[in-house]
Amino acid sequence: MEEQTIDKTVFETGEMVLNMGPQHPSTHGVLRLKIHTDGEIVSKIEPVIGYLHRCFEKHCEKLSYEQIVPFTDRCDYLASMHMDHAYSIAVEKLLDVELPERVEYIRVIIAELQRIASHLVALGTFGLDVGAITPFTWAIRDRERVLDLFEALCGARLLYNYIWPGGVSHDLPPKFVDRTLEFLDYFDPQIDEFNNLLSTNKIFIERTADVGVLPPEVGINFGVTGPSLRGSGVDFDLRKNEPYSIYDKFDFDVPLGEGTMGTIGDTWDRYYVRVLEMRESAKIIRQACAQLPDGDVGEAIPKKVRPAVGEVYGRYESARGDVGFYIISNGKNIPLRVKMRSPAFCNLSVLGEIAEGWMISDVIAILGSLDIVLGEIDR
Amino acid sequence: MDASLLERFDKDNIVVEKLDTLINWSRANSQWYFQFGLACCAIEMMAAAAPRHDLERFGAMPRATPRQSDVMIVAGTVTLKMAERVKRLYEQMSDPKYVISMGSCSNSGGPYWQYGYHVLKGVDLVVPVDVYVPGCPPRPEALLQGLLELQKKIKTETPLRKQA
Amino acid sequence: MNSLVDILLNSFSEMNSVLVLSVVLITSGVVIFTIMAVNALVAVYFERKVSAFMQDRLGPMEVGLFGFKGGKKFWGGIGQTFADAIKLLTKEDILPKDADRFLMILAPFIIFTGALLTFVAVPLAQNIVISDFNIGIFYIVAMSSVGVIGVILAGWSSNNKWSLYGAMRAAAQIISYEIPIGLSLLLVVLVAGSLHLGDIVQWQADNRWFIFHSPFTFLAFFIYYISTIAETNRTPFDIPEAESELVAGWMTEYSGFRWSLFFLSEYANMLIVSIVAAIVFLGGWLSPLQMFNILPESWMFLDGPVMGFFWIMIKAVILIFIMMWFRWTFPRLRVDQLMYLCWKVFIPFALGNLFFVSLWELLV
Amino acid sequence: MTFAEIVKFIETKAPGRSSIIEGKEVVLVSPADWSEISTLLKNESEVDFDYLMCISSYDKGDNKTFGAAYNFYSIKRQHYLEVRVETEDGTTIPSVTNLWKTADWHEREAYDMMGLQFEGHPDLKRILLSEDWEGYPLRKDYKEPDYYHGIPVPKDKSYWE
Repeated sequence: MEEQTIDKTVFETGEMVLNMGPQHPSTHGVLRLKIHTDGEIVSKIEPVIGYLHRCFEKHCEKLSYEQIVPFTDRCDYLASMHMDHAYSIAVEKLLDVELPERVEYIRVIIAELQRIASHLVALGTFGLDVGAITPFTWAIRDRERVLDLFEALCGARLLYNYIWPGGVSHDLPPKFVDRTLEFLDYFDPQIDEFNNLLSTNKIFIERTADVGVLPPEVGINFGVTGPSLRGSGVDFDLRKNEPYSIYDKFDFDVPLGEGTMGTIGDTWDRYYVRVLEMRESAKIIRQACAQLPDGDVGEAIPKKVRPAVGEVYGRYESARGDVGFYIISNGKNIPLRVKMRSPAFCNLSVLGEIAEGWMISDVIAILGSLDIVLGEIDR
Repeated sequence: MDASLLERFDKDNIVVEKLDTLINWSRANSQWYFQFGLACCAIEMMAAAAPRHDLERFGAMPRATPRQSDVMIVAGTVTLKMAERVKRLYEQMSDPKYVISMGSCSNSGGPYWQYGYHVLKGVDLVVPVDVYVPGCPPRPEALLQGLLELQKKIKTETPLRKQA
Repeated sequence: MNSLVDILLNSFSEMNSVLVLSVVLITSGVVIFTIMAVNALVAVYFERKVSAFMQDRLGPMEVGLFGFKGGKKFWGGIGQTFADAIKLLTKEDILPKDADRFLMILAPFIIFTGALLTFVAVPLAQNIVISDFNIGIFYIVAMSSVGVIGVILAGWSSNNKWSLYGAMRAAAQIISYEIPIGLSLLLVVLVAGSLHLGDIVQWQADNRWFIFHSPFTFLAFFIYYISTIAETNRTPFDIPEAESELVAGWMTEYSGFRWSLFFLSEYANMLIVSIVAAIVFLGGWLSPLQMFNILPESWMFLDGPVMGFFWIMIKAVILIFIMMWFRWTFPRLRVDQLMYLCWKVFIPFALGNLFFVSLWELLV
Repeated sequence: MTFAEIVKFIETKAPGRSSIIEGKEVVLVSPADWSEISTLLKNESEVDFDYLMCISSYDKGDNKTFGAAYNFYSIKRQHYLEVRVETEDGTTIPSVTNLWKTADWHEREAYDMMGLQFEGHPDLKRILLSEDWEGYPLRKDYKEPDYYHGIPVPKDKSYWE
């Protein structure tokens, strides 16, 4: 008889590496997560990004200042107006131009409408991540109304190329203000309906409250900004802290996470801050519409953008957080270097820190609450 | 019996022809699409599936796994890092499979055509494309028309007979 | 003489026993398969329309039935599920290279057989049943658990990590939720004193519907109903397939015909649990008219045995509609919350129920 | 604190280690002194730069000088500072990952795009491009490859014209 040897490795247990993405229904694009799991429990997450690296910064070195605007659009495709606005603010700082007041008001109205549209997608897809399909379709339905306004404004639904360095491409169409107010009247009750459907749903709260708590210090250290950081109770909103454009003229609050359903900074807080921010945006739009002055919007647009030698770091509070454009000019009409500080890039880097120890389902919920856009992360 | 009909019966086989029509009808009207959102166009694809445009009217519904889907809507920029995955996902789909290339980026590289060192200049370099939908991004209506064009194309196929 | 099998056996009784057996088997099989196929065709269309209306959409609209375009608004797209079915049948069936081929082929048939065999004992009305068991409930509970073996096999043999997760989740979930289902049904059996579905309905005709019988049976109905939603993998308990987490769970690698078998079984299971709920708790083929007694005498033909099929289907369809309503409204539970709900809520309550209903029967 | 006050503060704490780029509100630090200065910026409660906004790598275009620009902000004290660390190609910059975790990905990106080496980074590898990508695309002398894994990168333009 041969001696039987038992292969001991058969009985060994180990971690399983799960490869989520780059094609997965809830990675919000082409993100890949390498998840080390022990059963359902996640022990380590490695985000692998770059599947949508579209060479934005290389294009900036090859194209003139005006030609870069369409590419900033395509970075954060859910909040294109914010990207245009952020870039324009940075270039204007470099050029040192004064804008007509009407332009600033138009920009604020548009930017806040865009914030509503972007948050609607964020909330809807978050619902999708935790398994609720109807909130998503409702959110998209309401978003279509904002897109209608934008379409009347500039003819495009998603990527607008409307806000330019030195102004906007053209004035508001007739009745735009009326239609905007009409939309806001329609939209306010929709938020309540959305809350009834999803935010206060018992199962939803069970899934999100106390899950993936982001402590404020960790958030700041990882460079998390925007609603994700405000969900942890940090009062940091560039619109209030360092008012750019004309945000100091409006009266609005900065919603913070309060731990209503669990701990401060949990997934539910991050989610709910966005809901509240939509209300604040509506408030700002109402004020801006009431104060909108007359004037010529084409006044300040420079014929040729050719800034002096120098550099600038322009900051902007987009729907996802603190967007920065670091532009180095060497005096030509093509910038030497444009670096974009992408908020979602930093927000995503915290995922490995806060999602460890939770289950696979929670990882998806936490990822959804960080509201990432891959176009902006990979640029 | 009419001689020409008899001839046709021998050559084409009328029964098979009718079955072909049935199969084509079912395939054309049940295009389950693969949720393959890559970039900006994915948002318009979602909008096309959502209330206002509602792709499901034409029998198209989203599936998360390539095995159960019939048409891959490549919505967005395909990068070189992603290209091999696109090809692999296409190979994982079960026959008959179709590809709709949605938007300029996947048609030809779009705005990234000239300086995009990391952008694939057209998804047709890695997978065969049936319908190209132009636009950057295409409106949801354009995607709907792309789907209808694909249906027209499917209805001309002859799945049971040998291709001429 | 009140079931299909009995009728067949009696009519062919002169023939060779092997022949009789095969005739009986084939006829019953074909009948059940037809029921399942029709059910799936209708239910899928129903589901797509229901989901569409809940989401402010229209749902399938453009697909007529072979040239018949359907009405303007609601009945558009009536041919949609036919198109889906034919397409799925003519689609390529993929067996991945590294999959366990034998098990992967076997799994859908196990699941399908589970649903098929369960249907044998499910009555569609009084005397409309394939085979009338005197232990009907027991048989249904036993047979509906066969499917889970197929689920585990499907997940394991696919050689896909998502499928494996789906299978592990499904195994934990379906087996756990069988306990509250069994306990709630046991309570009815305890009161009615029979495992025979006909007897249970007869008891309800003599007394009252079980859902209104006592507070405990009322509670038992909800425990049973929610547990069956978990048993059939529907939202909010659809964690084994969880599209946003596990791609498609244990069905990730399946395509074409084998996947349509899963689909068929899923909708068949929905129908089975709804019919059982209707029979056991909601008076089966009894009409609600008799109970409320508000209509004049001339309307009482609605109460007759001919209408039994209608009433049982109405009840089942309402229950299925509520399942769909849940699916398109609720988010999904997490694995541990699902198990918590079962082991720490439903099972203790079901056990307590069983105890209290015994007291109730003694005292009241 | 204004820029001048911050510079003065750094000068008192670490004399002679930093300089100001002329005409700009930017502090220039040499790679050798950077770890000391960065610790100072993070830990001294008077400046308290808790939030590292961005690390931008740049190529001056002379094929030699590369640099990284650090933009700091203090959420507590609400002031702003830009620091630049410039290096000749080949020398390394000390990593600040241990002070600001967000620097991890930013430094990886600077390495990926510009080829800057960060000393003490826990896992310095490419982040956006594939591991086997050749060259650093944002350098001014970068030439895009003809083929990547058999896929043509610049499409043949002949039939377009």
